[in-house]
Amino acid sequence: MSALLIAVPLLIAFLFVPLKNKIKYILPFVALFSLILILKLPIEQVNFLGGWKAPFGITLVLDNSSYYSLIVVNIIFFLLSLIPQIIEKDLSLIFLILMASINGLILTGDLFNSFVFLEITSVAAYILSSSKRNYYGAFKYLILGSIAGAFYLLGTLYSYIGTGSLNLADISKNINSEFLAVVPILIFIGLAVETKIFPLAGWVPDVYASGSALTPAILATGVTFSMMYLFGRIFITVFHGEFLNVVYIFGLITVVVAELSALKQDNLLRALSFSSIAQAGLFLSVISMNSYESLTAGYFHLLNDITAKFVLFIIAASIGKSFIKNKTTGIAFSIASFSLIGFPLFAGFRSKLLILKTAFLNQNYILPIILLFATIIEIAYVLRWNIKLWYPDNILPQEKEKTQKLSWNVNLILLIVALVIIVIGFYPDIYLKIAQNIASGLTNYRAYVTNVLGGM
Amino acid sequence: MINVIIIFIGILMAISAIFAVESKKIIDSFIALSLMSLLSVFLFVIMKAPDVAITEASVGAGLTTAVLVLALRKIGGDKE
Amino acid sequence: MRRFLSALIVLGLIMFFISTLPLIPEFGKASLSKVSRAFIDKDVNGNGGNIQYGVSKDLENGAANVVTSIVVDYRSFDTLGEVTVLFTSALGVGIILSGYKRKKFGREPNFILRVSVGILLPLILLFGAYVFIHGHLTPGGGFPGGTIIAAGILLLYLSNEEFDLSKTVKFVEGISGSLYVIVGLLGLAVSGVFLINFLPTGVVGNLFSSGIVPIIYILIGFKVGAELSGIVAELHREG
Amino acid sequence: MVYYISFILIGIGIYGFLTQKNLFKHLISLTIIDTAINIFIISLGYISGEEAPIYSKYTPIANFVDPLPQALVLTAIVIGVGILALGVSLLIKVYEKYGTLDVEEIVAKEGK
Repeated sequence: MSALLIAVPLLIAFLFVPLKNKIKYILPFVALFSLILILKLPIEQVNFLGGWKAPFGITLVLDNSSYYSLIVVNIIFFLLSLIPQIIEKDLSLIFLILMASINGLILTGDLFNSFVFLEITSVAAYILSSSKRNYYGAFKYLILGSIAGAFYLLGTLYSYIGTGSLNLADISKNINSEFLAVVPILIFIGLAVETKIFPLAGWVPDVYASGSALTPAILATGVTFSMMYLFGRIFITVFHGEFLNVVYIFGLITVVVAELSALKQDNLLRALSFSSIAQAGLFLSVISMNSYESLTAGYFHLLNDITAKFVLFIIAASIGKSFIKNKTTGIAFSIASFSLIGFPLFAGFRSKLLILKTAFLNQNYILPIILLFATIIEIAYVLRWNIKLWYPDNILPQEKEKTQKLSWNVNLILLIVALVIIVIGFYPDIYLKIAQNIASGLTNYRAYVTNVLGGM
Repeated sequence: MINVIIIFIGILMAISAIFAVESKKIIDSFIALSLMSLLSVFLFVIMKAPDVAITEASVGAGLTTAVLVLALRKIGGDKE
Repeated sequence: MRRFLSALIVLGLIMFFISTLPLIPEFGKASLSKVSRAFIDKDVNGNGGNIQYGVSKDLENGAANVVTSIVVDYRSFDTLGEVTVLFTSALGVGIILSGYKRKKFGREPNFILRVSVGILLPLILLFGAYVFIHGHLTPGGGFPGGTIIAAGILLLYLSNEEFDLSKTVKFVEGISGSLYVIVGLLGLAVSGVFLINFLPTGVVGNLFSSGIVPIIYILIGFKVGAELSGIVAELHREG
Repeated sequence: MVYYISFILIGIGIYGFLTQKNLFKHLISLTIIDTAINIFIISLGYISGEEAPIYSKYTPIANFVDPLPQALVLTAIVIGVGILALGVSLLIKVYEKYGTLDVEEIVAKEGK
């Protein structure tokens, strides 16, 4: 049944090609349908597509981690589909395809199939990032993303040669240490562009800061989350935590470089893009400690980050130079930004605390230092932007005329999400439960293998 | 025998790839790219992959070149 | 300086790949994996093996071309994704180029081109159709067949300034794509599995064999042909 | 043998991507890398002396090369052409916006 999560958005996208102007009003229903379908699906279910059993055909695996990831991603899509203002007229079809491909990326239990879904996701992302005439940024993203895709394909083939199979569970069971020295490097390069690791993250500010609200609102939340899920699935479940030491170092370098660059920016969207890169680096270095606790902390932090970024990017892209006409939006922005820096009582505080706790438990003292350093820089630029937007100094009257009032549904959704941030700050149990489930699904690779291959 | 042919094709492919990357005129590099694609078709046939050979011949050597040339014409031809 | 540095990076990369050579089998000495063995013998469900051309029948998959049986049956879901990539990029080409200023080409298509297109076009289309209808028996299939058709359409565009197919293309692409998904959903309705081959597979080597494989390959052929023609039309439009 | 050919071609592609300044050349480098990887994948499944994986009158017995890499390459080629078409259309728009395809000139104009 889980195939419906991919088939239905695709079918609707194909059917509505000739009349794509009408499709905008169908988006919320499709997203709602997916959400209800997920809630009805039983966990621990493996779907053999075409009826071919596990190492031979393609499988869709629904376990604890993919189930909760699907819920997170589909809630994001549902919320976005309720804001039709930011979806430019031709992009609704791309929105549907992105939905199908991200569901596929999370569900798939096959390495080559994940490459195919990675490519669909990237192609849709290239098209999204070309909006607002941002062609050069999109082109740069396309070249980088495709070269990375080529490396991912090479990694896939090496693991096929090494294990004789493309099934993730089969690879996890059979891969030997010789191949574990090569395949993770190739897959890491392949995923580095989408997971925003430092030398290959140069496209992020150009794409996120194009001025379109939809592009960063999808790419920094839903797409990032699914990529991070895939990263965890491949590196923790399939490669058993091999190669993560290198990821750890790259993650920390990414945090430092990105935070320093964010401080220098004089464009809010660019600053947020660099902050997004930094959080991705932080997440990767946290999950590199490869334990149940660190994965929980990492995914909890990722959830907080994407919640805050959802609010911040939409507001930053659709508001002018100040909050003069949009007081409620301003409040949502401030809440989200305080959560980003980990101000006490907000959601981000909880996750940063948890990260510190896990790092000390693992007797890792470099990560806390970097985290504190990053937090100080974050406080500097977040406060600066808050002051700048609440008390703009030299704003011209005609510019004040130009800033439009956001419509009620945007404000309502942003306020609800901001409220969620505050609620999580007091009762982190909801996000914590999601993160724990994802972490337990990813670390327990024996259960994954027997679940897919049967008790072989 | 088959090794000699493969080496010969390989050298030709490398030369045309270098030419495609380094040539001054864009249209020349399209032609070199198309040549490289065609040579790869021979390799596919030698390696007993007729399906891939047919697909590469029609997609890689044919359509790719057509798309690139149409694009070049659209931006007003070779400037250099 | 830049060239030297790049050359160094490239050299390092090539060294990395060469260092992986001990891992992979020597050229020409690969061995079949258990997965490939099962695909060749059509033995995934344990009732295949020892296939004879033109004799064996009612196998789990009846396509004589093993690559086709993998692409359209064993790993059909990949192909659905692949068609979606092409669909998305055709859509993206349309979206990106939509605001382009139209300017006329200026030059009349010449006489020889027009006449020879008139003769060649039916042959090209016929050949494309042949390639994708026989995809499960001979090399070829939906992708090259569709590309050949798109090449024919490209000739048509080059020979005739006024020619416009974009509406039809959208229609064909939408319908064939939906039919592909619907065939998959039919499998879900019939036996509870997405994209299952629910038709009888027949004798290996016959034109009417291997269940839904030729149907899907024909749909793919139409879809790929429509998408690539759409891309070509979009790129050609204002010259 | 074929392995070295494809490694060298991947190298040439990356080299072109790093050194060339024209955006068309970046797309060409990308295509070269794709082709090289396809050759590499096919060569991984090649068994000398065996036949193409198609049952026919001439090859009735299953002495075939590995068909799975071929199926994967079929997918990869088509994905490659889709991305190429998208890249080409972005490139046309880049030219329309900046009047040039040279990376350095574009970056200079972006900065203004």
